[in-house]
Amino acid sequence: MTDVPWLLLMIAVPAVGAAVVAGLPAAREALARPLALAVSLLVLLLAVLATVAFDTGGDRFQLTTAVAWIPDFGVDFALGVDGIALSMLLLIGVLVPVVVGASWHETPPPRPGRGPRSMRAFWAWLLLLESLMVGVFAATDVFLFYVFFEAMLVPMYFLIGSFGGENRQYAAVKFFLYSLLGGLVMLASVIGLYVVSNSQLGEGTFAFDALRQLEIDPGVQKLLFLGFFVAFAIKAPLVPFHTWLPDAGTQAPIGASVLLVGVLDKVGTFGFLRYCLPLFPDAARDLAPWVLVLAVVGVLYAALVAIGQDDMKRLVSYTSIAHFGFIALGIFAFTTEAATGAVLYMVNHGIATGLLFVVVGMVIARSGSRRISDHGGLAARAPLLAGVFLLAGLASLALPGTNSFVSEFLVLIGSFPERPVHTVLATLGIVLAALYVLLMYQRVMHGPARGVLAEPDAEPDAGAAPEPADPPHGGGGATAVLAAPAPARTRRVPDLSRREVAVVSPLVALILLLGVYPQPLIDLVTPAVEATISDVGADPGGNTPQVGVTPIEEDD
Amino acid sequence: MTITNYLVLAAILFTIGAVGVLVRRNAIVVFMCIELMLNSVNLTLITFARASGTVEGQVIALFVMVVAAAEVVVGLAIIMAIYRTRRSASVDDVNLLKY
Amino acid sequence: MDGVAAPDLSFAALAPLLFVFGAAAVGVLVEAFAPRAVRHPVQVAIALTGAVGAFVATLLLAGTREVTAGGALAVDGVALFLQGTIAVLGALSVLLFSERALDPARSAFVAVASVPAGSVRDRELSTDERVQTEVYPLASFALGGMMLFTAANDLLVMFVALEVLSLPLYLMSGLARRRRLLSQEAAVKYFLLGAFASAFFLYGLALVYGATGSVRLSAIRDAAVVEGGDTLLVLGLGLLVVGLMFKASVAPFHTWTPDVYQGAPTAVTAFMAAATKVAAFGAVLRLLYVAFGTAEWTWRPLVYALAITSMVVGAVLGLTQTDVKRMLAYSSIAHAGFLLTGVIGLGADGSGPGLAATMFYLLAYGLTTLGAFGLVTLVRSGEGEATHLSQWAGLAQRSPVVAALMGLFLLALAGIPLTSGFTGKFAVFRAAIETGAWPLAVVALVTSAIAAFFYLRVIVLMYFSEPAPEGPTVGVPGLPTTIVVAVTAAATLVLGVLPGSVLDLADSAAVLVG
Amino acid sequence: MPASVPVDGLLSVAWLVIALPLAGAALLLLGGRRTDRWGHLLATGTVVAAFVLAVASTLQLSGRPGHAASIDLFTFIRTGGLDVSAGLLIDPLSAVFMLLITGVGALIHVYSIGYMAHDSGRRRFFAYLNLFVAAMLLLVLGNSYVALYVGWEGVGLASYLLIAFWYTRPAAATAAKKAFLMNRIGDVGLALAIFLMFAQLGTTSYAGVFGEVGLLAGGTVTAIGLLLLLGACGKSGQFPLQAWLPDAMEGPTPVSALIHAATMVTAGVYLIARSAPVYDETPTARTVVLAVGAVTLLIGAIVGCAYDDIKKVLAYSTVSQIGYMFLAVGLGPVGYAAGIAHLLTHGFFKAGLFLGAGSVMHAMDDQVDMRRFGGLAKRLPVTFVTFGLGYLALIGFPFLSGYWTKDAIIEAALDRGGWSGWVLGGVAVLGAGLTAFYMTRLMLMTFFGKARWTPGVHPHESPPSMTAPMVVLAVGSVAAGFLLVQVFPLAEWLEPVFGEPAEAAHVVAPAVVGIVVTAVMTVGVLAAWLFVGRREVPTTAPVRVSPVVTAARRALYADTVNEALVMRPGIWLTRALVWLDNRGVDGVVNGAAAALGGSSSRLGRAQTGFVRSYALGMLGGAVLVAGALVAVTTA
Repeated sequence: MTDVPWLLLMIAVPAVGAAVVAGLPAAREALARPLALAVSLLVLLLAVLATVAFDTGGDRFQLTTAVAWIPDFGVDFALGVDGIALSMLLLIGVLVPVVVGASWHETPPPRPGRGPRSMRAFWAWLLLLESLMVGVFAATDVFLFYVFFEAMLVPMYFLIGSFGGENRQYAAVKFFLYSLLGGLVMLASVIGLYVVSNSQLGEGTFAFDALRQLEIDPGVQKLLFLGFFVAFAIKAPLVPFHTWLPDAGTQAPIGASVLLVGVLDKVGTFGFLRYCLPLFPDAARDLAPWVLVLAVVGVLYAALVAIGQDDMKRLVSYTSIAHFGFIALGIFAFTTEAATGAVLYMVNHGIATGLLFVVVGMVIARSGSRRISDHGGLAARAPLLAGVFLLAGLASLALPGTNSFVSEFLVLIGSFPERPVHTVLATLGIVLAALYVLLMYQRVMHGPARGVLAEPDAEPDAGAAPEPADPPHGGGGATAVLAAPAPARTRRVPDLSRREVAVVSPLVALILLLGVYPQPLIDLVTPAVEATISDVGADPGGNTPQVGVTPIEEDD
Repeated sequence: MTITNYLVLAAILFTIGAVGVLVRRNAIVVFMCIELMLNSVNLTLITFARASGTVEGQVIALFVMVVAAAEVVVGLAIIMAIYRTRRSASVDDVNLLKY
Repeated sequence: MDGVAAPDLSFAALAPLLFVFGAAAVGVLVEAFAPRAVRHPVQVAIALTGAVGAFVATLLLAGTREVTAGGALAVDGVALFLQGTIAVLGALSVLLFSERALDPARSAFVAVASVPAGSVRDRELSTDERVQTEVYPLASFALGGMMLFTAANDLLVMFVALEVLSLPLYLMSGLARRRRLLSQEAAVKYFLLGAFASAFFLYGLALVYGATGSVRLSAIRDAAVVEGGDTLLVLGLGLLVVGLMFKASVAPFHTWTPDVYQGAPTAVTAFMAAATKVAAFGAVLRLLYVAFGTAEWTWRPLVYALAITSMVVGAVLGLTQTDVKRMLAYSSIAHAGFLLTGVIGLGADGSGPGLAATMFYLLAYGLTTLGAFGLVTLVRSGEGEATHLSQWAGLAQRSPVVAALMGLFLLALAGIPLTSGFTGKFAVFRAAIETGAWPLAVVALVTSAIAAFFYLRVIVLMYFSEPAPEGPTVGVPGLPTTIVVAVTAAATLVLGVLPGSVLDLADSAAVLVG
Repeated sequence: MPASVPVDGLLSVAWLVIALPLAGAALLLLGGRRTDRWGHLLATGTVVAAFVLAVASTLQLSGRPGHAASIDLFTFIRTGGLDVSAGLLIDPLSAVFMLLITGVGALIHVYSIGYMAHDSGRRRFFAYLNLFVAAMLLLVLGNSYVALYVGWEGVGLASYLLIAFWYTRPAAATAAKKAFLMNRIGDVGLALAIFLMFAQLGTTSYAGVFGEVGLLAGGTVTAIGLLLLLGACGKSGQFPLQAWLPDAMEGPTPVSALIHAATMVTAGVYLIARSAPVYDETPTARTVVLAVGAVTLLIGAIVGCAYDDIKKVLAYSTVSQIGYMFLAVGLGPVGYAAGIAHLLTHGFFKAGLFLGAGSVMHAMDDQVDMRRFGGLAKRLPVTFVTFGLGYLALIGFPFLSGYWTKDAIIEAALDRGGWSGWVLGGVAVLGAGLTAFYMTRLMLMTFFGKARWTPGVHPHESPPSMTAPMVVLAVGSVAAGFLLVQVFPLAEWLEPVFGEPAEAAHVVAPAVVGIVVTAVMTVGVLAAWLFVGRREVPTTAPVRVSPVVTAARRALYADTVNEALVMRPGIWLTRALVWLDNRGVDGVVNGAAAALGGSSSRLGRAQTGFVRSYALGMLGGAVLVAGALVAVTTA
């Protein structure tokens, strides 16, 4: 099993799939969708097999493949995963089929006076994006990582720009430029790292393992750290580098929003763990207080801003920014518990917020509006939809029993011994989280029928229909439209269709399963986390209280 | 007369040429100013050749003359073409391409 | 007295030059004597033979390191690599010139240049399928001048080469069949400013000659060791740099670039943007590192400042352009700045990775920009090209292939990984950082991000906008343009994905003699 | 240690107590409409089964040495220094709660079968109830603070779902959200307490924490104690987080009975009792508990006097009674047993009262305004009798439940001695008088006097499925106190948990206390008779009233304060931040872009198209270049 180049396959399969989909003749266009689903499921299978082949007690990097790529720059096409990266690959494996399912009826934005545009490009970009996402997590060569990091922007750019909402051009360009700017600053650091390796090792290299051994001057470390940090802080995003996300997350089609917030942004936090900490331990320690301030400000600030949003997708985007604050807190507290929590958070947030985006998309597909104020009383018409919406929301506010609780709890409890003040402030965020989730839920689902639902309806209780059909307004372009003109006929609001149930079920199951029994995932990531923590010079053994030995500081 | 005088004279001529390019509107005159700059360089070259006792400078001056002649051919052709079209040789009139 | 000793002349080493100059000379004869009917194919064949022959010659000469022609020419790795690059770009440009399928009058060049634009005769001729073929020998001459420029080991040869490459270009700029007023304006602006810049170069030459007593680069270097700080010498250096930077369109000597790029026939613009840049930087490298390599401290801050100015001016001014060609002109200015970053990364003794990096960048940029301009010739409206950006809206729906290729070229110009542009940028920035010029690299990276905006804007227009009701048509190119676009696109990808062998080549060629 | 004795028999499957209702909830929620017909029966069955299992487990427990069993189920979270296992701790304290929850829970399930018979969402209702029971059991049975926290938030969720059960009413939806949020504020305290324990002790299990808490510095323990108290206040509706509980009455009445009277709101008392070893180390925190209890019991009692909404009066009564319990557990070892005992008896009589109120509302078409009741004693005889017994138990009528347990608390408070003992005892006695007043007022307005019904209402007695649980609870209301204090003394049963309380030196003789309290109660009853019983009750509340009444009617301005101090600034802050984000943070970004664009067009103006100006630029550049070079070299 270990001889199979799993990672290479996981990159190649969707890439080939993308090429095939893009090359489909117009007459066979209908094949694109099932093909995309099949490919994404195959990748999921590969991810599972790779996990089986992975030995949690083994080397830090496993399933490695390395081929010299650009010898002049010392670049290898080197792949390998640790537990952290593997968990992200699993997340990708799970989310992409879900996204395919959720985007099944996606339609491109309407073109006045013309027929519908082909969706082939959508599926091809989606698969290409999957391939590049796998690559970015599987790369163990910094140059290769950078290449994937930047290349990943292109498919997402086209997904937002071609298939997004009314303001998609602005959002796509903003997303691209923001990320590119960060990426270019990181490029400076990448090159700097290479130069340092060149002077210390005699030949320049980008291999992660070799770079980790470097003894970099603290001043230089700080500069290099900042280069990486800015890129990742934009990607993650941390306040104040975040303003692209609400626009991109809002304008992107639902499937792309899920991947954007669920996976793409995790590259930022993943980068903190994989690159910022092990490569620049001194700088990481020196600058951690500043990062933690950003993290805590992000938790509170983004949550408060989320409360003030009327656009559901925008609101969810802001909640993600708050969650990324928690993740950053967990990473830069430099304890095994907190960092494990941060990694779990990355996975769990992908699942929970992914579900939230998917469900919000389903709501929008029914109402044709992203505005919360256009909704009300939906629970009475679509109880199942409401239930899943609530569950996703509860996972977002980290209710115990959902997966997010485990990660948020670990982040906070792990950070507290090291950073009590930051942790106390961040803990206040859980009240705000409850507020933004419940406010949105109440306004959309509770109360009397309002907005589009209040329009005359032939069947008062659409939920009573025995087998509701797919929502009539498709997904889609519609999921990104702020307020579509109301159709002439009366509006039925069906409950979840079978397809939609199939889309949300895996995520619902994972939310509960990982909420109740997270230990296997913890076991998977803990060795890698411990290695990272010891790289940064902290004790990976975790919190060791010294009861009765030293005077104990008071709680602040 | 010292060498410096020649050099200063050449520099003055060069400057006059350069300023001429800036202030004159007629393309032909502008071009003549450029020729003046080239010839001031020739003077400089010959002065230096004389000072250092080498012939290279003089040879270069000959080359410059040849090149300048070629430039005249090309330049006048272009200016003629545009003059015929516009009935004007003012460089300020060729102002379609900007910003 | 033995009379004048015949200079040593290695014909083998001069083979590339002989090929193109030969082609140019034959072309002139053909122009004079061949019947009009056969002229076009014959001229194209001759010009192509010259360029391709030169390219093959550079390949065969690989590894040569000699100074020949009485010390006036240096045939070394850099010269051969850049000559090869110029030859390739020249051959591709000739193919672009020879395209007959796009314009309804079967050529992008004016039938009779001397007929006043807008006259009755001109209107008659504009639909005439008569083709003027003088552009081919002119191109060959320019090509020869460019190749000579990169090998010039002597300021005089450099000056002559400068003129040989410039004069034909002045003429070629004015040869457009459509929008002749713009074309003629471009020609006159290019000519006047080019001549003005030549005068500066020449004055610099004279001052250096006065300071060192020689115009041979090696002799200047020897003198500069002794009197590096001599005012006459540095003044001369400054004026020489001004002349060269003009050709390389480095700000603040860039002002002609947008106007000329926009006005000239697009194929000529492609040729200028790609090949002239290579030649100019060849000369810059040679001047700075062979002649003034030991007085490097004098010009390094200057080049530093010029690099930053050029990057910022190119990137910022490019933001608000509304014409594709003009936008690419500002892109060219910004790229000149990036290239100077590589020049900075050369290190005191001309070692360092900067030389190879700059050479690679020139190759990558030349091919990409050539391809981009090649695509511009395809998008047409009425009888001419549609270069206004608003006309490009929704292009992806009219022609997915053209839009995709343009997207590729633009991403390459923006420096997105897996394109040649990224490899090149990486190489030059690495060189800069390695020699300690990291602030310059950071500025370069930030301006890259700014510049990316205007490339993205074109992609946004092509892909995300609805086409205008009476938008442009996308012409079906003939074989020549197809070849050009295919080759440049393939090169853009290959140099991005698997650049190893070409980087190796550049590395091994990164030797300056003289 | 109890853990050393292997767990066998029914105890080894004690997790089923939690799992059964949980499975019921899952089945009902996932099963959808297919379970509509029998779902409520299944739900009731799971809770009854859980009750049976709980009784059996408790019996088996009493036979074990140490009366405790610790059961590890699986590893929940283990990484670094943190090791949280999912496990149960069944000891006398948790067993008592287990019985209360499953017992009262089962009764209320039965009651709900009738109460919700005609509601289209009945299946959902029972699913939520089951979910609540499971979460509440986890709360009391968990063997670590983390497990408690999981249950803690779980009951919060169930409470949210049930308050918002009739979610089409905006008031219900808002009340649910308010409840959840105020609970979450408390949860922050609980969470921070857990973090602090982990940071200082490296563990979160009860065994670990209690074993080493004595080694901690005093300040730390006090911090832990206060943070736990914050959590307890949120969950139990204690000052200053009491405002959500009355609003929670928007939920169906069985919910009010089970969650907001008998069980969930007493979780705070459980938390403080459970954390006795922590509070043993920190008199400061314990004093704060006392203060909170005393203040709250007065607030609840005062506000209860002014409301006309029958359920809200009962809700404030609950707030007040839980204040008593806090007071008790704040007293330390002398009060624990009394507090828990009061909790149990309160569970009976308050649940009974709520069910009775529900029965009244059922009869009166969901009318809750007591000014629209009156004269119902004859129409609803069973309800009247059971409600009456609950009423008597609550006001501490001699020898009924409340008498025994409330007296014990007042005694313990007085026994504290010193001025604080007198103050606390005084407050408790005053509270007893107020309780008698507002409850008598309620009785009089509801069951006596003239009928003031809304036209068209025809009161009728509720079906047996509803009256039966009321009867059972009434019996409990009458007897539980006597049984728990005199027959099977709870204090002894709880000794393994709290230790043997030192025999207190009585400041005031118990008999005297009994007499005084009874006297005060009588005064309260008479006062109510004077104010309400003698006169015609107007169907609309009088407008011209004294400031005291106005204050009480507005719940002593709790909502006003919350609004002024939290909500309005919060809304303002949110709006300001949204503005800041759009205009400020994003504005900087867009502004930078605009500035670049602007400078681009401005610089572009320099590209005039005039050859001569280009030449000037070049010349200028050349001069600069040459000048700079000369300057560099000559410098």
